[in-house]
Amino acid sequence: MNKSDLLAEQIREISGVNPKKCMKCGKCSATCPSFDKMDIKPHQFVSYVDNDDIEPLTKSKSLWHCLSCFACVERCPRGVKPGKLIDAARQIAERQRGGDYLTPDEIPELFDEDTPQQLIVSAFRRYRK
Amino acid sequence: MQELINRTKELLADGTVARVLGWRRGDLPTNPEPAYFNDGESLSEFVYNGFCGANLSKYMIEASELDGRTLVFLKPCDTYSFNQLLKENRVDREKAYIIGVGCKGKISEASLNAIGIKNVIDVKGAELTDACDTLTIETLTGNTTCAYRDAMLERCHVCRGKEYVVYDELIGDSADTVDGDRFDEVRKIEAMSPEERFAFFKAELSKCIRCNACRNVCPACSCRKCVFDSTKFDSAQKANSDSFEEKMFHIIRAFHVAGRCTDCGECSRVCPQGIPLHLLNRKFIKDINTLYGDFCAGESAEGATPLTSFTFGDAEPGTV
Amino acid sequence: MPMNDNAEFRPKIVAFCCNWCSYAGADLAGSSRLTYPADVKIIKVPCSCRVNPMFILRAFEKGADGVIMCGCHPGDCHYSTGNYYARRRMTLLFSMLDYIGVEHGRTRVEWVSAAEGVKFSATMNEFVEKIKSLGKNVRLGDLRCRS
Amino acid sequence: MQRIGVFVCHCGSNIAATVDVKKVTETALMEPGVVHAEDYQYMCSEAGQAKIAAAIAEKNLTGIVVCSCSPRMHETTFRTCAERAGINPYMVEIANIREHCSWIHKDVEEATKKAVILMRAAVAKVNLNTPLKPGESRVTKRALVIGGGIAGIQTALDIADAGYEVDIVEKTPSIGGRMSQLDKTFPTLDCSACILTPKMVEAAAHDKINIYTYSEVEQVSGFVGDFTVDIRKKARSVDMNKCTGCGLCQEKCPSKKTPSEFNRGLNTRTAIYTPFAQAIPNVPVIDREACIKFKTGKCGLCSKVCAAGAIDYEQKDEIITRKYGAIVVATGFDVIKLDKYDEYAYSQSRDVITSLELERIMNAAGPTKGHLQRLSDGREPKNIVFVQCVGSRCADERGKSYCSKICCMYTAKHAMLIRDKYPDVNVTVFYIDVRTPGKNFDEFYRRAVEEYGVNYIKGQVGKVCPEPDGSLTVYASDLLDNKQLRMSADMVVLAAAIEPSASVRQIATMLTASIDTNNFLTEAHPKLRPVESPTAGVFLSGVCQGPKDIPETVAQAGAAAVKAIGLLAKDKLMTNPCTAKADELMCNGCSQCANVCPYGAISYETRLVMGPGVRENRRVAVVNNALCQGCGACTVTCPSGAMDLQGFSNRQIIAEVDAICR
Repeated sequence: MNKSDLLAEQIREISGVNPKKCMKCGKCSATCPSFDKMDIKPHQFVSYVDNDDIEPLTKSKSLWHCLSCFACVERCPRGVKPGKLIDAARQIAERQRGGDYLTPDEIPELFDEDTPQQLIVSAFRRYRK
Repeated sequence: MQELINRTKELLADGTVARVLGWRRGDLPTNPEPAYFNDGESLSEFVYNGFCGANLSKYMIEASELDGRTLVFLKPCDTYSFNQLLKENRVDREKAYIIGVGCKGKISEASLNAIGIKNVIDVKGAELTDACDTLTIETLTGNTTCAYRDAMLERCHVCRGKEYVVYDELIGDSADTVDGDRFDEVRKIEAMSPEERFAFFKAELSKCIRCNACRNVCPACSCRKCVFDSTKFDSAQKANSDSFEEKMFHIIRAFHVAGRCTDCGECSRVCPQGIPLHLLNRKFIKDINTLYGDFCAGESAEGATPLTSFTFGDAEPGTV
Repeated sequence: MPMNDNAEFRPKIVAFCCNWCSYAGADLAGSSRLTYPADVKIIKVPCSCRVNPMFILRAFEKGADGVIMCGCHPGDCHYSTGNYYARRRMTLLFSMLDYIGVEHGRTRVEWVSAAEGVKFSATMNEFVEKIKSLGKNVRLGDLRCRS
Repeated sequence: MQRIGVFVCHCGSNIAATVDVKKVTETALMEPGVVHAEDYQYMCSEAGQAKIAAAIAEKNLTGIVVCSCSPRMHETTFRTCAERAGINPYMVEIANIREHCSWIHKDVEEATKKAVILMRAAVAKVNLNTPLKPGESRVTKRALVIGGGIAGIQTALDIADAGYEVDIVEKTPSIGGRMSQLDKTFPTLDCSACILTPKMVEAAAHDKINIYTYSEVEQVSGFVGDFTVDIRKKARSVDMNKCTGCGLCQEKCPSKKTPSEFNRGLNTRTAIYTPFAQAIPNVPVIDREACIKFKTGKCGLCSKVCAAGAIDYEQKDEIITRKYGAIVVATGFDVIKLDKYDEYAYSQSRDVITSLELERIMNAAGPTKGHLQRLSDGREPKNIVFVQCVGSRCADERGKSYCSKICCMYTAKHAMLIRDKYPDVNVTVFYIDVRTPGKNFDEFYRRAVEEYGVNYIKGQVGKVCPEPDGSLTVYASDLLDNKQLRMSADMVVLAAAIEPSASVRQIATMLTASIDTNNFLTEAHPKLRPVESPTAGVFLSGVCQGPKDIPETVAQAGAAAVKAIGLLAKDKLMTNPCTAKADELMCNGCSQCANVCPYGAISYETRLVMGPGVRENRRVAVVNNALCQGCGACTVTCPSGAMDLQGFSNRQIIAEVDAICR
């Protein structure tokens, strides 16, 4: 297994998503509020993972524009949940940068003015119990 | 007892009944045995006392084939067995003249042994003439006494009641004997760990000698040919040749009478090895009551039994 | 005989399948190539209500480590009501086996329709795992117990 | 002692690749009773069957074991083969070493071991087999069709034309079904009513067809050739014989507020009503829930205006009990409820509609008299968006996993009709895939795109938002352009998934016909017996078996009719010989077995029983072979084992158990 395959496997494992189930309907991208800012669109995330093509994902701007609003997760008719894939890719990108789990005190200094509030709120929602 | 004999003589004399099914004195004073009496004279051997635990209803299967009516004495609990047999078309109501006899709890020598009174020669105080308080027992080692209640069969401590579900006439009073819950013992076993349960039944069932006394006495176990004697299942009795069969025998026997067993307790009473066989039957009764609603075999001579009926929402196997 | 630790324990498992739903479900599992261990051997019966408790005990007597019965889903019995009777019988029988201390997991009932090849295979995989974890069936044999 | 032959099939490589067939063959020869064993490439082939026949003749075989595919596949083949070669067909047993062995195991050694055990079990069983002879039962020459849509009508017409009596039971007040609600049909665009109405009239006029509308099947008993069915004819409150169908009662009825079922609730109807103008029978019914007379006791206007005196408030439900030889299920479909798809705003805006509602809007007899308009304000829409696959192809519990099959084509039809009649209306179709397998189907779809300028966009709609100005904003993907679209529309049409009618579950239970996880009735074989239910004598017509368009439904309706006719044409049926049988020497006559028999096949007789040491009159159980279906419930209820099942006897099953556990 080469590095890219390994990363793809990791993403599948972290997200619990099987990209093979996707029927390429595009419903995820239809209502994504950050669609315009994304270089790789939510529906494309699925095929990138399916093709084990992970590097572009971890370098993608999309990771940092996804609000984790989970509209795509809720509405996906096939249970593929692109939002979870993005989430997983974000985690991998963080790990690659040497990032680790943050303590609560470290968080405030990481915020800048451009961070959308929704992102913060959704992060809390995502990591709630 | 004299009242029973007098009435019996009347019924024999006026031709109402052709014979009488009752108890007569056995080899020992503690084991009266079921017997037919064909005339007033033979009634001299008739007994009815505290040791007459035997349930006579099963003999009515045979008596139903005979000419004329048979007078049979049934205790309250025995009437349930008779009713169940009636439901299964095994006895003929028209051929039976049922005298419901009073019962003040039945005692046994095994119960005496259990409280330490052994080598019994004779017992006084079981004649049912008084309130049945005290027994005076003559033993090889001298006389002793005990409370009547302490010599009672387990089944009488959890007696279902004084009601007769079928009879032609009643003679004698019954006493309240209940001082326990009949499912307590089952609950106790259920509360054990699987290992303890296994050890318990292993110890008990290991005693079985396959004498078939339980089967022969059981009013529900009245097949013309038992499956364990039949070639139809390749399970014909091979005494002790394959010991698994003993366990299989007791589970299957309990299963075959499930929903039909009236909990008369005869199986445990007659077991020469003292195996508490009623615990198997009662487990089924308890499960049936819990899962499918209270059901009392023999209470009615009509209707389906729990195993020949169902509801759409029954519990799933393995969930209980 | 003590178990050889190196040799993998291969249980003997008898599966009673009704002709109309579960046997067909097993066929579907086969034609869909959904594997399950070869330890499972299927006996075809017309309906789950044909399964006599005698058969189940007989299997244990002859050395089976687990017995599973599969039938049509309640309400879908080909004979309309057969599985309802089977359900009561097996509920009581299994409860009794549990009562005398035989491990609960050695017996199982599962309703499998003709369309549920996936369920059939998954059930058998699960059941075999369960039996493997319980090990060889000694209790039912041991009750015979010449002490 | 039996003389058994064991025949091991390679099934090409299907079996032989995983099972060492030679080893199975060799081992077979060591089994008790086996005098012959051989293997062959394809046992079911003519050459394979010839080998079996030859071995029977040469070795004087009395029983046969074929180790091959599932008995559901070729048991009949091998039984017929054995019968031709002169031994009883029930002396044949199959060891299923394909579906239950070679196909699911990979290791050759393991699979071979299992195959040997399965072979042993089959040999052990055959050792105890006895020749069985099928009984005979009568066939009632009358068919019942449940459902009066196009499927039911076509099946009834075909059966009736063959000369057999047919009854149609329809739960609504008129036959016609879903097709009567449609405006035009694809791919020819002819008017649905124009082609359906003549069929309805033909069915009503046919002297062999009897129609029970406003009726439901209440109870079914019996079996193939001899079903007994109770039909509940609900009280119509109108005398069918007196009513002239003048319609005056409906004009005068003051209760006008009930949503019209026929128009999908888009408008209302009166309490006394016929669902639509061409209804058959053209006799109204009184909806007692809505009728003022039934609710308050006052009114009675319809009775006053009815010159024929047909109104009968006292009418009661009637139960009709009839015998049938065959039953055809044609219960059709409904559109799924959309409450779980609120992102499409179906519950929030009247301008978001289903395709079936659009069908009524487009229809000249519909709530808008055929004029395309918004239901909210009556304006003609300028931009219409069609959303495909709403609830179809859905992996979660919100929708259905299957493709509803008809939506792509009817959407193309709708788009085309709208563009044709209203050329300035923009029509956009959001699709995931356009599926057009069918004669002239793709050509039809291409015409919509190329000639009618319908805008097809690949991508699903994510949500629909009703705006304060009454318009609808549609958020969607354009996957080919990799764009997110935000589009304003006046009307959104949802291609909602179709599902079997809710009543089918109950009917399937009554018929003991099996249904799948989606409530579609299961066919006896998905490829080779697609119009028969596994339950003998029950046939499937139309969407109750799976999604279909009209031509397919009509074709299947005809096929179901042919199967029913094939059954009705027989005078007698051979019955399954694997029936229960009581050993009268052992029977207690305890009556328990009759309690569990679903067919009432067990009765009790007092008769002279003779056996070793026995000669007496006893009450014993007697099984009626024509009624017994061989489930075996009685055999387990019988404590003594007097009741046994032929072909699956206690000893046979125990022999199998022993062989497997050996």
